[in-house]
Amino acid sequence: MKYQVKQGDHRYSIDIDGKYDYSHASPVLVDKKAYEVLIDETDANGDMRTVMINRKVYRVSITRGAEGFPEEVVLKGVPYRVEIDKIESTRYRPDASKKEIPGRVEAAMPGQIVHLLIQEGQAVEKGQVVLIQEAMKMENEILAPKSGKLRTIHVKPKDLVMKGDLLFEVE
Amino acid sequence: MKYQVKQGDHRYSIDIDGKYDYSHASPVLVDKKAYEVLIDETDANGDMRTVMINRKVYRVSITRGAEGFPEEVVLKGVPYRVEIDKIESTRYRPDASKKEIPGRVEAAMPGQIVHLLIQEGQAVEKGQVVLIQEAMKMENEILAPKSGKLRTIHVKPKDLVMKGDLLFEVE
Amino acid sequence: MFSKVLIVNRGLIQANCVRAARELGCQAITVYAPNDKNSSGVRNADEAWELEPKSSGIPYLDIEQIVDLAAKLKVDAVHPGYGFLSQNADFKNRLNEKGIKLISADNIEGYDLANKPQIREFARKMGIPILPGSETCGSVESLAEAAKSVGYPLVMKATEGYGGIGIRVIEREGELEASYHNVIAQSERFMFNAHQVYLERFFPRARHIEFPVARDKHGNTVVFPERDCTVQRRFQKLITESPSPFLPDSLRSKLKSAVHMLMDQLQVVGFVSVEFLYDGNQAYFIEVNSYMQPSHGVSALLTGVDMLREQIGLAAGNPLSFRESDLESDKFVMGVFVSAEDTERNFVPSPGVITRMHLPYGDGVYSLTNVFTNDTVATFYDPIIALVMVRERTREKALIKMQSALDALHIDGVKTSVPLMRALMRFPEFKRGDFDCQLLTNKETRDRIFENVRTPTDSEIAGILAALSLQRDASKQHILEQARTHSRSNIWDMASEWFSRSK
Amino acid sequence: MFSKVLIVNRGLIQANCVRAARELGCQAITVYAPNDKNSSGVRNADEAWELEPKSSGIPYLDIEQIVDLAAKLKVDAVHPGYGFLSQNADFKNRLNEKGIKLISADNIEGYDLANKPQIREFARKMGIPILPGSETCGSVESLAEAAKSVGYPLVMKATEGYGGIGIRVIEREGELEASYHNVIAQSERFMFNAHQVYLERFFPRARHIEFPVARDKHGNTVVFPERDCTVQRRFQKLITESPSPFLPDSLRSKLKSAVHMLMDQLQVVGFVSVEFLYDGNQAYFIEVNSYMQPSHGVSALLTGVDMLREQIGLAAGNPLSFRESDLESDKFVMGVFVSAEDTERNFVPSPGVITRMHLPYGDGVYSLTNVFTNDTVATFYDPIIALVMVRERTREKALIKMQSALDALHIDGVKTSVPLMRALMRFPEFKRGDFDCQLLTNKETRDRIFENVRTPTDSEIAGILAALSLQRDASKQHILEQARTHSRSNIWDMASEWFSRSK
Repeated sequence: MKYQVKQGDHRYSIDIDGKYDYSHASPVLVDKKAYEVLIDETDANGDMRTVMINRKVYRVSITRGAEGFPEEVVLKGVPYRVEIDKIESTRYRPDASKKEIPGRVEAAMPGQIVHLLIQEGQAVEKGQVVLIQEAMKMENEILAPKSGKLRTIHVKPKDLVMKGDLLFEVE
Repeated sequence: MKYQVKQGDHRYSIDIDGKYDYSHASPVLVDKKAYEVLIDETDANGDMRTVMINRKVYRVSITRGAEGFPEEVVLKGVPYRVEIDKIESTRYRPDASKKEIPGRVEAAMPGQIVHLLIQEGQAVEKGQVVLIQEAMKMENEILAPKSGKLRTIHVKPKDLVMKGDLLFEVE
Repeated sequence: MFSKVLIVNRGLIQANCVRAARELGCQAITVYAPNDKNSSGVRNADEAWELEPKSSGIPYLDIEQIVDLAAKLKVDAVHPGYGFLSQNADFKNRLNEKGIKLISADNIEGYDLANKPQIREFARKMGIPILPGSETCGSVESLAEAAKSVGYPLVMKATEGYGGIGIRVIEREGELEASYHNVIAQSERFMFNAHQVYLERFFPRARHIEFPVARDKHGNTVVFPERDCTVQRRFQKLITESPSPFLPDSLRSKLKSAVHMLMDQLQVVGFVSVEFLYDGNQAYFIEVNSYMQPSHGVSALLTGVDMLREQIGLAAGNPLSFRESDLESDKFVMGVFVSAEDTERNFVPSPGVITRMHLPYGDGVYSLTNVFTNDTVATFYDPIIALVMVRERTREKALIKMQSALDALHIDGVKTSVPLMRALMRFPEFKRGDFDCQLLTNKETRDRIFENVRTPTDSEIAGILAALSLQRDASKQHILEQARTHSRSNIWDMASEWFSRSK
Repeated sequence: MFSKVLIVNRGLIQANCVRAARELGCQAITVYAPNDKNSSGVRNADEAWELEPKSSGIPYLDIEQIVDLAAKLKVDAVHPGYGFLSQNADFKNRLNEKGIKLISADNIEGYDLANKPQIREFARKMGIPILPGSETCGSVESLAEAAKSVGYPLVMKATEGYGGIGIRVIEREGELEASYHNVIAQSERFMFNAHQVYLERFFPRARHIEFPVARDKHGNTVVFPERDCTVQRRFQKLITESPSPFLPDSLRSKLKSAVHMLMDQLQVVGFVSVEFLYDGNQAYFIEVNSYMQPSHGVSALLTGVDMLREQIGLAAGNPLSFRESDLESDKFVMGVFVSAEDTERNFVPSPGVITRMHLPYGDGVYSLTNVFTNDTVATFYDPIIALVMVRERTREKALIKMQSALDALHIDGVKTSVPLMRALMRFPEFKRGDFDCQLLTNKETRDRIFENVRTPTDSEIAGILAALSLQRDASKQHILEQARTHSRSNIWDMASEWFSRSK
């Protein structure tokens, strides 16, 4: 397959054979220049973790956007923005990722709720601080994701929350 | 239950309640002196690995003899011989361990066979070197476990063997 | 020497204090919160006691429980490590009432090293320059009044704050009240009874310089080579260099004299560090810390002094076992604190399980950590998980060595400061010393630090990997790869067999 | 400086050489056997090439394949690390033919540092005392003849042996032939074409003392503080102390002069170590090693010199970057090599998976390792997995520090030398220096070393645990505990569910 990639002002095309051999170092063409690429290790989700490119080992991680397309590639800890413009010669489209429910806010990390700044039923504006959660001595302001009425708050001060716990919902 | 223990010239009795509570630090009596004992961690076989005794953490491992009785206890790396003389107030006896087949010799560690000193069909005496196996630059002499005829040799020089592979059998 | 010492802390400093106490022949007893049971400090102590967690609050701050335990165990002394109760006057008094010594610096009666405005004033009277600032204030009104004479921007600090806790930068009067409530609330959680704050002029374009000092009861004083701890975030240190390559020799000797004088006047006994802000011309005294700081590992590597062991000795009344001239060295040590944080998201903590941790290696590269593969980085505590140090003859060589050390430091499972630190070692402004305490505090600079290490080749490789990840999705082949990669045990095979049967 | 260096080794020395080459700005390329792919050295190299394993033999000894790769990659130099091909003359010649430099010491033409009888003879002619011994022998007959004049017991050594390989102690003539065949066979596997051996009087009651030396092409020579490597097993070092507390100052300066003279006469360029046996009166020269030894980490911590980086610099023709006077130090460093061996069963190797590895910590305690939790200790290579070092002002203090360091070093999954080393640090004969190279070689002494640390309380605890293990069997409760302990993943739950269904 052929991929059109955009990084800032730089545009180039990447060509990966339809029968690409994942089990050996195999060539990938960037504007006709060949890189030898071998996936060494994947993580528990099957995502690439260690890749050997031209005999050099890279630790990598790839972040995808809402559409399931890669947005950021982190190489040895250094982030690179990547935009895949066009995929040629295939009808494949990645699955859209889980649809987000705008208004629902979950804890992004474990921690303790230290302050509620807005009460249930009050109106909030997008970006306003709703509550403060502390983790590892650092206070994190948790913002309203959109303007609206604060329908429910599921936590109170001193509550311990785990990652993914529902904090509050904005109508 | 009550256990009579012998260590060298020292004999003493150990008393563990029949309803001993494994989930909390619980007393074990040694000649009436109480030790608070808590098993912190066990290994994949269920054997004790970390134990807290009188609030001090010990790494332990216990080696059992052919009868299934503990013979050696290693405390923080230091080996202690232990002989359990008598168990009172119970009819329990440990399972005998897997019966050994005298004459069969298996590899005790992975390595490479470097020399065969005796041929199949020859007579060997107990303790005689039958072959030499090398592991991590060290040559290990593998001895005949008893006197008799060397019935079969299952390896040849330069063979790589894994732990547990059958090396030879003495009739 | 003490016969029984209770160590009240967790993590690396707990392990290190247990070690130091045992090397002195003391019985080392420690405490642990239930989740911290499986740690080096607990494993190597002569006794370890579990702290009973209360519904709220951090067990290591539970003065009541800890003092009771210390009394019950009849210990001679308590080592508080750093943070937590290390500067808590109430804790110290409660222990002293029971005849138990807190291992931290003592000084002249009527002064409290933890009370920063008081010590600022003490230094000012001695003629040591201090930053414009206020006395302790206990209300919004008095703060507003004081702020007018200090001038904005300013820094509000909890009077007895420590380790970057209870500090807020304030740009204008409107922010005073909210910040005050914030600082007070945080102080309550970490320091107790600390309803008081003071103000200090905000001095963004300055370096942070500190002098470790040891003084025994006979008045013998040793000032260690200074540490430059300018690279910070949230007023907490991320890099320590010693000695500072940016301090002119003439100013260094002036500051050392001032430190000697201050120690003598305060009649300090024990280990402290005296901190200054240096703006390129003048150095301003800011505070004295009466506990052993995390950066002490850098001084220990530079000087060869076992500072924790010496600190316990001083507390037990021993004389200093070395002189200032013993510390002379032609070496330079740089230490990088590795924190479990997402530097891309403003250093938000990244707790989790470390799935792989490979430390760097090599001549002149030395690391301190008690976090290893399979360990969990907890949520409620300091996110610092390791200190990586290099010892070299010059800062220039040390920078190169730290580059290769950080390249070889490999941590999976949590986000860490390692990539930013790697890039920082290659950042021209950092390399030539053209930076101040604000270096890492804004995202734009952090982006420039990363941009400086991006290459056209790696940029193309990023594109390749993005494309390859899409192609793998398409082929779904990665599901099989995953199975292979993770098939480490028979159990997996059994589960896998079960899956196929249940189809 | 070289632009491309190929590192041909594995493990820690591979990682360390990759680091040193990169710090010098060289492109660091390395090789790996398939099982060694996931190692620090491979991960941090600029390029890594897989060695194709042959049906027999160790890939890192495959001269043909390695020379071809070096030529194909157009490298300027090859770093051999230690062991393997580091002293192999054939390898060096083959590389030189292709215009590639082997990074090891060069010397006057016509002499080969790896040829021990030749260098012994060279030293003898200079008036340096050597042990009674023979020239190189190539047959059992000539050995029997030579043995008569040397006298029993004696040591048979492969002429080009290294790292304790190819050495046998011989008590009587009857053992000569078998030992000869043994040594030859081992030489073939590790050294090629090494059908030659020599004899040396066996000198059991001696200490092993060695001087690291660096000499540049201008003749500048630096002799480092000596290392005392007396504690060994299988003629391989387990403990390194530097400087030696047991060498009288007068003899030290005599030996240093001898070393300077020998270096000048041999016109050495590069890093070597010159080794002696010291019987308490006289020191006898035994050999010169032309490669960087594992113990160099101890010298690096003592002196602050990055020895590997300096070695590459010397090989590239750079002058020495420091003088002998720069190395003066009032510190003492002790290093303990941790080996994956069962010391109770005569140091038989104990390969396997490290299920937990916690390194020691603390001021003055520094470790070098590239083995971490979940890593596998391989079967065919050196069983040394870590070097733990302490830096202190005296040997007495260092012994106490090493005790607490080893107490805190925690390795699960394989048997290691750690418990024996812990006990050794508390063994009176070791503490007062009353020991020789045979200290650990007989089981009776090892038993005494352990017996010295046994206590009546721990003895009773051993009894308790034995009894408790029987009681647990009886209650079978441990099966449930086991399930709980190991239930770390959903997969286990699934497998467990499957088990109960299939019942």
